[in-house]
Amino acid sequence: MNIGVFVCHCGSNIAGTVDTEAVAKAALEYREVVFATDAMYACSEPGQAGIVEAIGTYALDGVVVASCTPRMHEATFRRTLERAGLNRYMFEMANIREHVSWVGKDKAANTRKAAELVHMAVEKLRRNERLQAGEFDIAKRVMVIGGGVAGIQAALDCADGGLEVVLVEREPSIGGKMSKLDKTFPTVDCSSCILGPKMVDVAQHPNITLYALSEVDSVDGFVGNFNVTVRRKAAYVDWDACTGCGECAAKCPSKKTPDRFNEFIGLTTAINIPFPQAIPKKASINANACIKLTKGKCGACAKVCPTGAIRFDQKDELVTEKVGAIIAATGYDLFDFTKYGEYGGGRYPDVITAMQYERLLSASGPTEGHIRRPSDGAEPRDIVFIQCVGSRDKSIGRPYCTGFCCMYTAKQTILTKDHMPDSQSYVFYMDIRSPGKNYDEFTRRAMEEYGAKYIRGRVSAIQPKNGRYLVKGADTLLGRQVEIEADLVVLAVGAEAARGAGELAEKLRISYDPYGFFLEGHPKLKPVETNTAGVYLAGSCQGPKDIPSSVAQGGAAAAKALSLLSKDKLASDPQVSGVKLARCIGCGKCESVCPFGAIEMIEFRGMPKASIIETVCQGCGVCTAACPQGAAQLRHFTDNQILAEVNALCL
Amino acid sequence: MASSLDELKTAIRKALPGLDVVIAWTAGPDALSHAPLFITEEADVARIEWDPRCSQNLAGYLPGLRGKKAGIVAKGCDVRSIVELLQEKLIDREDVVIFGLDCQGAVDARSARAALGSSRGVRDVAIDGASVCFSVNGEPRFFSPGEVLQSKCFGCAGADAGLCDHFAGERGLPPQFGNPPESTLERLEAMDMEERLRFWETQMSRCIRCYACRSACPLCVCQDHCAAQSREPHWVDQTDHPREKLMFQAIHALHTAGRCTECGECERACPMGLPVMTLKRALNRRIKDVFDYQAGIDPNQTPPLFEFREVETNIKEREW
Amino acid sequence: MSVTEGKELRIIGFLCNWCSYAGADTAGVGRFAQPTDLRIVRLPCTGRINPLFIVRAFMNGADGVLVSGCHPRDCHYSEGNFYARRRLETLKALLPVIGVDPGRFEYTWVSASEGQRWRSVVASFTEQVHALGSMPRFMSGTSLDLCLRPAVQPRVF
Amino acid sequence: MSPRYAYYPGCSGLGSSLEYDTSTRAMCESLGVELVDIPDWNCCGSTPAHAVDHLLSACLAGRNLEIADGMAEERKLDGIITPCPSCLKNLKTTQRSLSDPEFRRKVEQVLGKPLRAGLPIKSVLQVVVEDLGVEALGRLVKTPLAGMRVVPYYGCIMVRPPRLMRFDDPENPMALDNLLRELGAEVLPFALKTDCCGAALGTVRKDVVARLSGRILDAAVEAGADAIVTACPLCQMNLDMRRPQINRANRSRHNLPVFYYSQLAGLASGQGEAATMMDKLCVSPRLLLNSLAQHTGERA
Repeated sequence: MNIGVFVCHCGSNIAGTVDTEAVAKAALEYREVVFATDAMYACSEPGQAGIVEAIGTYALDGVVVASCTPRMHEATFRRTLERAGLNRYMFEMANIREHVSWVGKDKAANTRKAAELVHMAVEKLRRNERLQAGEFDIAKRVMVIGGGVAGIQAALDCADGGLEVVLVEREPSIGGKMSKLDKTFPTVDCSSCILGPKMVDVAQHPNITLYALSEVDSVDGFVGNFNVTVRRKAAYVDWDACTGCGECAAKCPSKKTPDRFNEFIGLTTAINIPFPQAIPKKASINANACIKLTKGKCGACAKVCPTGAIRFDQKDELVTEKVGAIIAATGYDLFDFTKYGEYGGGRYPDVITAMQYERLLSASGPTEGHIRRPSDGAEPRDIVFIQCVGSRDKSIGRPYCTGFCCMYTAKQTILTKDHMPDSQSYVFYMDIRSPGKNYDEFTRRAMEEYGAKYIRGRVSAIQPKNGRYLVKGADTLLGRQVEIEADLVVLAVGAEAARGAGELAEKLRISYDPYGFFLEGHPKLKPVETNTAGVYLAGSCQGPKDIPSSVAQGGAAAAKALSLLSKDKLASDPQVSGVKLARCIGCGKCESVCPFGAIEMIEFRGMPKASIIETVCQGCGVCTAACPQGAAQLRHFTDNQILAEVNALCL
Repeated sequence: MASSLDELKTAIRKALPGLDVVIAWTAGPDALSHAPLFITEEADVARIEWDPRCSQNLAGYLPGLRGKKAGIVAKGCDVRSIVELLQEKLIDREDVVIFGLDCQGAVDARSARAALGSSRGVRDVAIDGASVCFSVNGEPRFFSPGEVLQSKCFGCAGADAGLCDHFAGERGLPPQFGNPPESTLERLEAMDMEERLRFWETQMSRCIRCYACRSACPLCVCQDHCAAQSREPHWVDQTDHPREKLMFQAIHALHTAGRCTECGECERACPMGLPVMTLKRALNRRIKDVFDYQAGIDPNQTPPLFEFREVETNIKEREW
Repeated sequence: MSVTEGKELRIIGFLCNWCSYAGADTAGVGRFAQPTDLRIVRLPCTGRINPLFIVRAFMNGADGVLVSGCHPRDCHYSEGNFYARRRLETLKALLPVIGVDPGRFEYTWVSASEGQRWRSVVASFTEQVHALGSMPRFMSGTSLDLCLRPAVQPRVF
Repeated sequence: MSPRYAYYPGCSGLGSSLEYDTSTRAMCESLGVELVDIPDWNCCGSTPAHAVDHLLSACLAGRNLEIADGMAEERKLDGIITPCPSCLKNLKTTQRSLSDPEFRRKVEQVLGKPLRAGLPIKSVLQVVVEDLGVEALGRLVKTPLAGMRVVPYYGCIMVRPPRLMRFDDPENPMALDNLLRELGAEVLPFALKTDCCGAALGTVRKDVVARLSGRILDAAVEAGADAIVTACPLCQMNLDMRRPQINRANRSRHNLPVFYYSQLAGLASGQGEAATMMDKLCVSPRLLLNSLAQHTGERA
């Protein structure tokens, strides 16, 4: 084997603390290395051209690049090798930047370490095999989990692109948080007017199957061939028969059911259609509130339903869908502000969340757009808005900035003034975060044109006083305490991961951060991908986002799914396990530990043997470590390759 | 034990027509340990021996007989190996007929030879409560159990007769001999780290790499495909160095971790008398502590390294 | 260029690609200075680690071995680290019996975002190994050479 | 075995809040908590010491800790307790700052003795609520405070700073609420339960105390309370003794009595007004106590 070694300077990133020339010189001493050099930027066009040229000149059949982490540029250099006619797997990287030059201060020690890492890479490369990717068939269908604005956008884009889409929504209607908003910033246009048509498009699109009131139960399979089992929860209504006429809700005697859609500040009936624009426009029964389902008597809805759609005996139903890609768009939930004792911990009726306030502002809300205090129904005059409730606060485990609260608070102060010209809004803020198109102008308008009084500081306590609330806080710009008497306090509660996000991530086998938001493949370069091939992210499930960003990410995820499924077959990663039948004694230990069920026991010449289903194998190597004979070997990470690295280091 | 032997023979005679082979013990070339006997016809049954010299664990022959109907005579400890083989589906329960026996203890031929000075003239061995009696040229010679029995006989839990298809002799607990003699593991634990390394260096320098330990092990089912003698993967170097020999012992220990029943075959078979069961014993102790698991008890269990719990109650992970 | 030049010891890290290797990268990107002794072997998953790699490393004269993977439940392959945890816990019983101080081997979990934690793991582990000094090496030469050394009296236990 | 604690009464316990100290001792006795007075104790330094010099403050508090530690083993003490939140805060702060070895060395140098400072330090209230449980107090009740509408006032430092005090919810503590309810009183929600009364500023900035304490009194009246119940000698003094000052400054006419919780505990368990030293209060509780007696009589 002829091996070439390229030691990258990465400008001064590596060369600053590693003697790259000395590393290249040392590499020439390693077995089968016929060429070694240092290069300014190995990944640059001239850098890659140098590698291609050396492969030709020195008849190299393997290349080691010592530069940054393989997680950055392994794919880049593999393509370089392919351009020069080599197999992409005849390549190894030594990470001498993130693991050496950036973390070690002693140049001599760094240089030694870099040279040894190159030695390890050379020894591994000497045992690399020319692996070839296989091909497998794929299902040209996409599942979108979550029907908020991000999921809707992703579903529509995929469906317009010709893919069959299965859209799964947990609530009885799609629309997500956006459907609860009155207006949107910074244009102050009506939220349901711009979302509504998209929701209708979902309902009418021939390529979209919508499962509302449904959740993902389990996920098997792999990119191109996922089998997702969806639990369609009982609505107690046959949705095929239901016309959405609303007769049932009009007759339902259980009229004091807390209204989930209205954030529990209004009441609804046990059977209901959550809001007028709901998609699907179908009634469903809240089993905890329904008199028939809890006490066995009533059935008023069944009597009035013109199509006889009520089914009190309906059960959850499991359906399995085969899809090639999955887009997770499960959104976010709102922070539970009752953790803040200083804001009353939920004891004061007129201290409400911004989303509740949004429902008060909305013409379709419980007050039909009139701002009324929940306690006594009076119109408030002085309203205090408190920002960063559950954001940027380490003490309650929410150190991150939700990012959109500054904007919606500004919007709400403007709407407040529009609704009640005599009102006065006060906003306690930490910093105003308004880095978007027309965003900062918008917050300035709230202050300058709409007279919202912005006070930079935190609130220390809210105390009831004479039927109003005394809001005590600090004005850190003036350096003094302030006290404001308010009729209503609106808390800009931050976003947190949707309930059940962690469980869903585990089903999808994707990672999530400590707060439950799904982890993207790379924070900059793979913002909608995940580390599980074929699973993409859209919207706030990946981190709090405003509407434009969610829509953009929904579209981006759709583009990723479309490009993945534009092919008829997918190439399988050849870095999977393989069983040497001659060595296998058929003990089945590998089969018992495989996390993916990728190993089946077959009979070969009358003997039991293990066999890898290559399209199912994900390449973890658990089987290789379990096989006592070493018959199962994870390609590209074989026992001998790893032993070679160990031996290179310390023999 | 004489009556057990008769019972056993009767049972085997009765079962033999339905079986391809029955494995038992018979007098072999060594007067201190009996040899395996493969019975295919009734005439062989008369040659069966049953006394404390039946030390060898015959379970190791079973995987090789897979596909045949095999009977096996087994002491309580041997049954544990059979359970382990069943657990790993290396033998089929319906093809195996187990003839259990009421063992009183088994002789460790090496120590017995050392105690007696020679194995010549030994005619019979019997265990009588607290002492072991060898009849040598007609003269009885008495030894304490610690001098001449296998270490596993101390604290023996006896045969789980429930697993046996036939059982000859008295059911119930075997004799208890009190504390076992000090083990190599205990001796090692009194040493510092470097002394331990040097201990193995010395021991392993005597290893002749015959792999008898492996061949005797009832759970070393890889046999011809042993990782120790392969270049793909190349775990062990063929140089004659104690390091490589100890590496093999580590491989053996880790491959049998959670599976080894401490039957002692590896040490019994070692021609150099090396304490090769020590590593396995150390691993078993840990597996008992951490996973509350003992090999060879329940045929329906999974060995601990082939399953996991999301929350491992006994594992204390290091906090950095 | 021997690693023992200066004051370095031989420490090998076996890291999973998805969490800990990425965590080590994060530490690098954050320029979190670390001792230079550690050499990292990149693996797809801690479940790929045969405990024998670690035994092999010590037999070959490593002074310390550090394994790090995804936190339990965060495994990229969902279960690999659970198997690894059991295998490595078992290994802990073997090492001291063959003369490897328990302090020379540790396993831990570091996620891709825990650059700081990685730095402190490397620093503490390196310090721990340095406190134990270099690992006693096997004698050079073959078994025969050893047997002929007068100091060694083979004993039968 | 009954709990046994080193008892640190604090200076006010011998003077301005004698009724707090006396009733606390009586309450502990009836609950079976044995108090061992720290012999030759000295002032914890109060607010002035730590405002001027941390070392001085630590030495003053540290000496008391040292004495208590010295007898801990022999007397089998479970910890150190004090009724006064301010003393408590000083003792606990000192205990914590002694974990810095350099600072500890300085303190030991001044005191001329090595310090252990290992005994747990708690307020009497915390021991009653957390260790014994308010039900234990409830079992002693003979004449419940039925019909008495009270607001509990904790003051600012009984539960704060939370990481130092480690007692109850720092924003909405409920210890006193639950305790008083157990005594039979009607406990009203009180939003200002942890607000500041003005504390030691009463001597130098009477206006501040008048404003802050005035606010607490206003809120208590608005809530409909018959009395304020406190667990802090300084709070009690500001709200009670300085009442004429407050009323004068705010042009208010508040006449709510301000009790210590231990006084009410004594009263409910039948110790009588004299034993609980009700006559020590500046704002007379006479009317309230009369109506309480009448109420109890009616029921009987």
